Amino acid sequence: MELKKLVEDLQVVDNTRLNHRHFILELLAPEKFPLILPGQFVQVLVEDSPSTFLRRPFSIHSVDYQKNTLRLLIQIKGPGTAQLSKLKSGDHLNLIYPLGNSFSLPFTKDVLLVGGGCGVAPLLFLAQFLNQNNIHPTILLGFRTKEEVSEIETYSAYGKVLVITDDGTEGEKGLVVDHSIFQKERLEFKKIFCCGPDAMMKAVAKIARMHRIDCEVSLENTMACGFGVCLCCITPTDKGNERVCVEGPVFNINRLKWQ
Amino acid sequence: MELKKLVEDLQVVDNTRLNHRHFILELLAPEKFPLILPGQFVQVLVEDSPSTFLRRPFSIHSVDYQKNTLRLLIQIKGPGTAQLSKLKSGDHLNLIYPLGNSFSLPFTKDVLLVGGGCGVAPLLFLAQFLNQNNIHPTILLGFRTKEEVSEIETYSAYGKVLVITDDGTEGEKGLVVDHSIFQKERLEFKKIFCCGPDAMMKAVAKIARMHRIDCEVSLENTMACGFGVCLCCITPTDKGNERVCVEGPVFNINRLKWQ
Amino acid sequence: MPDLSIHIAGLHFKNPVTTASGTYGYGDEFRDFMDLGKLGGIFVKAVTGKNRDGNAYPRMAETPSGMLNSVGLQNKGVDHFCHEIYPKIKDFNTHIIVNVSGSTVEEYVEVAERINELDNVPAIELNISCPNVKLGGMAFGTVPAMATEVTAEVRKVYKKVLMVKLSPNVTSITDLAKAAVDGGADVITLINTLLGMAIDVERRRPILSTITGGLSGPAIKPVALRMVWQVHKAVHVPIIGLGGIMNATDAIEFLLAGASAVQVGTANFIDPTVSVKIVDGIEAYMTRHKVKSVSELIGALRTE
Amino acid sequence: MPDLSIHIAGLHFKNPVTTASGTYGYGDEFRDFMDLGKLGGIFVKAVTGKNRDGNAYPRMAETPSGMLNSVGLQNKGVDHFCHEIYPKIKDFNTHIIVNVSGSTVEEYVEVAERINELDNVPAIELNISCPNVKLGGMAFGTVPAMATEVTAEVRKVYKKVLMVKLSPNVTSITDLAKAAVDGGADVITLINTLLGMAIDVERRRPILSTITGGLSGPAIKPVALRMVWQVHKAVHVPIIGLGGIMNATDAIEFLLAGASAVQVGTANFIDPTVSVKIVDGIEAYMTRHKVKSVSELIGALRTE
Ligand SMILES: Cc1cc2nc3c(=O)[nH]c(=O)nc-3n(C[C@H](O)[C@H](O)[C@H](O)COP(=O)(O)OP(=O)(O)OC[C@H]3O[C@@H](n4cnc5c(N)ncnc54)[C@H](O)[C@@H]3O)c2cc1C
Ligand SMILES: Cc1cc2nc3c(=O)[nH]c(=O)nc-3n(C[C@H](O)[C@H](O)[C@H](O)COP(=O)(O)OP(=O)(O)OC[C@H]3O[C@@H](n4cnc5c(N)ncnc54)[C@H](O)[C@@H]3O)c2cc1C
Ligand SMILES: Cc1cc2nc3c(=O)[nH]c(=O)nc-3n(C[C@H](O)[C@H](O)[C@H](O)COP(=O)(O)O)c2cc1C
Ligand SMILES: Cc1cc2nc3c(=O)[nH]c(=O)nc-3n(C[C@H](O)[C@H](O)[C@H](O)COP(=O)(O)O)c2cc1C
Ligand code: FES
Ligand code: FES
Repeated sequence: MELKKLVEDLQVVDNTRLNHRHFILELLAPEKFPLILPGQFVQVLVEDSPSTFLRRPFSIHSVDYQKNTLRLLIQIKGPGTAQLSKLKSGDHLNLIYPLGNSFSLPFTKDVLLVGGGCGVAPLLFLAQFLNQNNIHPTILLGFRTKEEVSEIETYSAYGKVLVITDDGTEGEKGLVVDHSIFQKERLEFKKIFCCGPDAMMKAVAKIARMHRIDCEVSLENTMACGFGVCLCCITPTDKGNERVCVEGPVFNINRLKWQ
Repeated sequence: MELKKLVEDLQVVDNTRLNHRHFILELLAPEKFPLILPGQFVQVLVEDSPSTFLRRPFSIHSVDYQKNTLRLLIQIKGPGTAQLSKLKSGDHLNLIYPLGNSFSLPFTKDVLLVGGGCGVAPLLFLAQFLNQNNIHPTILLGFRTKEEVSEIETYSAYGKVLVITDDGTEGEKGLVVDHSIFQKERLEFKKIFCCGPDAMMKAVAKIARMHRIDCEVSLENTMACGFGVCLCCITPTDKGNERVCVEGPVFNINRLKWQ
Repeated sequence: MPDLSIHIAGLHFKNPVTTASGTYGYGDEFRDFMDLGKLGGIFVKAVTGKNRDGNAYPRMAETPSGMLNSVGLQNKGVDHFCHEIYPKIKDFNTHIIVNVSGSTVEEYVEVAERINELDNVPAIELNISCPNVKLGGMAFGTVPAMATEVTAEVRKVYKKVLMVKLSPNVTSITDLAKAAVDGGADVITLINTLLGMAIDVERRRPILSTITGGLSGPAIKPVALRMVWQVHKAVHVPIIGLGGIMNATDAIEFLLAGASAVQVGTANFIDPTVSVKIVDGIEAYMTRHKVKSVSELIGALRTE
Repeated sequence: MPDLSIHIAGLHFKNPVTTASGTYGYGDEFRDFMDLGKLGGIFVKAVTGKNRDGNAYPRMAETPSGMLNSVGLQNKGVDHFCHEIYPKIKDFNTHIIVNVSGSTVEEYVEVAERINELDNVPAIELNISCPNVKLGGMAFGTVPAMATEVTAEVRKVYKKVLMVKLSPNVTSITDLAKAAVDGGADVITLINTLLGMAIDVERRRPILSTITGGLSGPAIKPVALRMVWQVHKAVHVPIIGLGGIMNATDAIEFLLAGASAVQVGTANFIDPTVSVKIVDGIEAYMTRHKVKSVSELIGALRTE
């Protein structure tokens, strides 16, 4: 498998609604996948939507090299995601993929994955990847409420899953950083991978720094191209303004200008 | 029934494909129709089509006041009509209707209707209207080729139908003005109603003038609003620039500046 | 209930939503669709000194998220307006504002003087995007000195609220706005259409009979918002903002950028009831954001 | 087979399709998607005298049929370009043209002089939409005398094909084009982005960190076509046209309006292979319309 970006029409083989705001698209590629790494994303062309001019970026939720399918976990936010939620099996979707860098393979087995909202998307693929390398991470997932908690069994195959909801209707109650695993004096993890809203990632990064735990986060950003040519998606790093779509979306928090 | 214009969501109850370029939409109104006259048209909002910003005008092909449905006969030309061709029963379509003036009730029974291409659309409704007034017109319909000839039985219920095709694969061969009924020294008609491409209408108008037959044509035009406020759809008449969407689409040829 | 009413140059508007000249006829055509009394005001089609036939067909081309028009000020002249149209519309339960156009300073002055006599027209909007025939077609709205002159001459004869509508086809919109204010404008309207062109590649011809025409619709909204923002910072008279407003969100963007009221233009063609929906949408936004008076939104963009 | 090749200011292009500065990186990123050798040329990202970090995040806002950007000339400076980038791209099988930017006349001249030494760069494109820091931020591209001056100074040191790219944010694009030609421009590129703005009403903030930014995409195509047409009638140097080109039809519109070649910009983000499709589409159109050489299409709009 080579590292190559493609522009390709993939076929929708399944569209599963998880709850009123989330759905999973399963997409079949016409040719054998190139190598895809955990943390990478795709740029989706939303057709027949008058208000979506640019493509929409989504993390790769999981990859099945045997079936040649990949899955996207999508939260309905605006016109683009609303249009995608209506796709049916047999429809086609144009993707540019795989894009961006990836989470790195850690030098430890004490790994924690932290995801919130649709930021859980890349963590499933990462957990699978870690398993292949004999790492069984702890996976802490934050949701708004019970109704949105989903795929717990899927994640459980790859590690120990902890759940926290904003309203306490399932698992512990509060934001992910309120979870009891963070309340100890010494945390048992040597590496944290985190993806979610900015505020959540910053809070997790703060804990990681406090406990001197190595931590990688997957940033969101407004993207025009997604493959490095427009310079619209930059984030300030120790090397100046870097592109989230090429040098990221995954950054080690030490490289970011988060205080 | 009052004369009032509406902006309304109608429900698609049927979408019948006639051939590779033409289809008929049957639309059900939520409330009782206002009075609709033959020659009037609707302005359709094409949703989910990135390249159709403005509404699309279509003649009313027929009206069923009992069922509260109207039908549109549409030819696929560009993105708007292509999108409409995909509508399914149960979908909704937003219409502004009924718009424009109408064909006039003639003072004679010797009436000829001439239609070409998708210009046949308003003639069915007109034929029904004439029948209600005890007029059984001759209906001359021009098509490109046999495959596009359609609804002949439907029209036959209202008058004598003559067909001509460009390639002679059905009926006579040639353009509508080549039809044998026009080749006589004295024509038997006292009124002609005509709808079709500009060139066709001008050719029919020429014959009408030559034989001093009263003639009304339904003009096409590029429309932004369809209800008289933008002044984009004018045609020069004996009263200056008039709006095709309000003072038309039906004009007596004597009023037009066609040589 | 939030208060949507607003004062502009001393004139009270029940809400900040009005309709743009040339896109709303004389209001009459919309009475089947909506209650005109729900609007802050109606800007009627341009009125000139004499009858004008406008440009030849075709006058319209659809473009990405917009349209081009080259109607060319078709109207029956100020006499016809005063005698035939005004009596029919003067009692609408909303402000009727006349868009005044001309090709010479004298023509603007003549029309303004006549409209000044109409009791139920509380304001005029000078459309200075027209070419000045005496000065070889250069538009009044592109040269600051000309904008000042035509505004000042009209100001001498026009006693009520004087609005000046600017063309966006200029290097510095703030210079033009200042020039109009120098001439005595009470209010600045922004923006008229951008000059554009469309081509039919199959026929290798321009689509419009006039080759170029005016671009309107959502495509121009970013430019319009920018100009409202620039002028809001540069002059101290109220601004009426327009350009591509399709819904309440768009309208609120213009208020935040500094407009005291908005006009809805091309959107009326797509949904003739859209202006009322915009009024309702602004009210809903204000309720949701606990904004008591719409005046709190004007120029309230946070840029620190 | 129709002949798509064209000469522009003596330079031979295998076809009239090139890619726009700032939307194609240095070409490299597109090699996974397409064969760069299929293009007439590549206009690489702006190069300035020194390293520039560009503007703060957010730099992008989506708008109806377009987008705003405020990248702000982020690049590592001309030294880095000559030593690190040029060696990697100099053997691409297509013309590499460098977009030269600056904040002072001296900076433009310095960059042009350095690029002049690069054998495999046959032309530069002066991006005169940048603000002149010495003259208080007024852009070089909005004042004719300034456009002439910067072009003339660069002309003195730059020996190959000199293209000047104009900003559309002016009252008279023909005045600017004439000014650039007076300064010695061999080719005029039209258009850069329109100045626009976008607002987030929920947060009551501008979306861009810089408040205003450059509008590109199909929304601006009518304005771009109009300017190409106007300049084509006013000056006698070749024009490279761009602004909202998404497909071959759009590109042909620009050729008919008077452009000798086109640049594909924002469309590259949506379909990175679109430029090749445009080459093929122009060829198909020429075959269908029996046009032997693409030069027959240039300015071939029928307006009689
Ligand atoms: C690298 C990357 C990976 C992503 N992965 C996923 C994923 O796996 N699943 C998922 O559901 N979403 C993901 N997103 C976010 C997703 O791209 C947006 O939600 C989507 O583009 C919204 O499109 P829309 O047309 O529905 O809404 P829009 O109308 O475009 O946006 C709705 C709201 O969301 C905000 N928004 C839109 N795009 C972004 C963005 N990129 N960053 C921050 N705010 C934004 C807008 O400001 C607006 O307020 C990812 C984004 C990036 C950059
Ligand atoms: C009063 C009126 C009644 C009509 N009735 C019917 C009808 O009953 N059935 C039907 O199929 N069509 C009818 N038309 C034509 C129909 O409106 C157009 O075919 C349709 O708008 C094309 O939309 P589109 O998006 O598919 O194609 P577009 O991309 O908009 O156009 C495709 C091609 O058709 C041309 N075109 C588009 N609209 C018009 C127009 N209004 N006049 C002339 N040329 C045009 C364009 O220039 C272009 O070359 C009518 C038009 C008018 C004005
Ligand atoms: C068909 C049409 C006719 C217009 N006629 C006039 C006019 O007579 N006077 C005027 O000042 N503006 C006229 N305009 C410009 C509009 O009032 C408005 O400034 C412009 O369309 C931008 O707003 P919008 O994008 O909301 O339509 C016209 C616009 C259109 C589309
Ligand atoms: C993200 C982005 C960055 C750009 N950077 C530059 C630049 O560095 N130099 C320049 O001359 N133009 C730059 N432009 C302008 C484009 O080259 C082009 O003139 C403009 O986008 C209009 O064309 P389009 O609509 O096809 O994109 C940039 C445009 C975009 C969208
Ligand atoms: S989105 Fe274009 S460089 Fe990252
Ligand atoms: S289409 Fe607007 S007046 Fe006829």
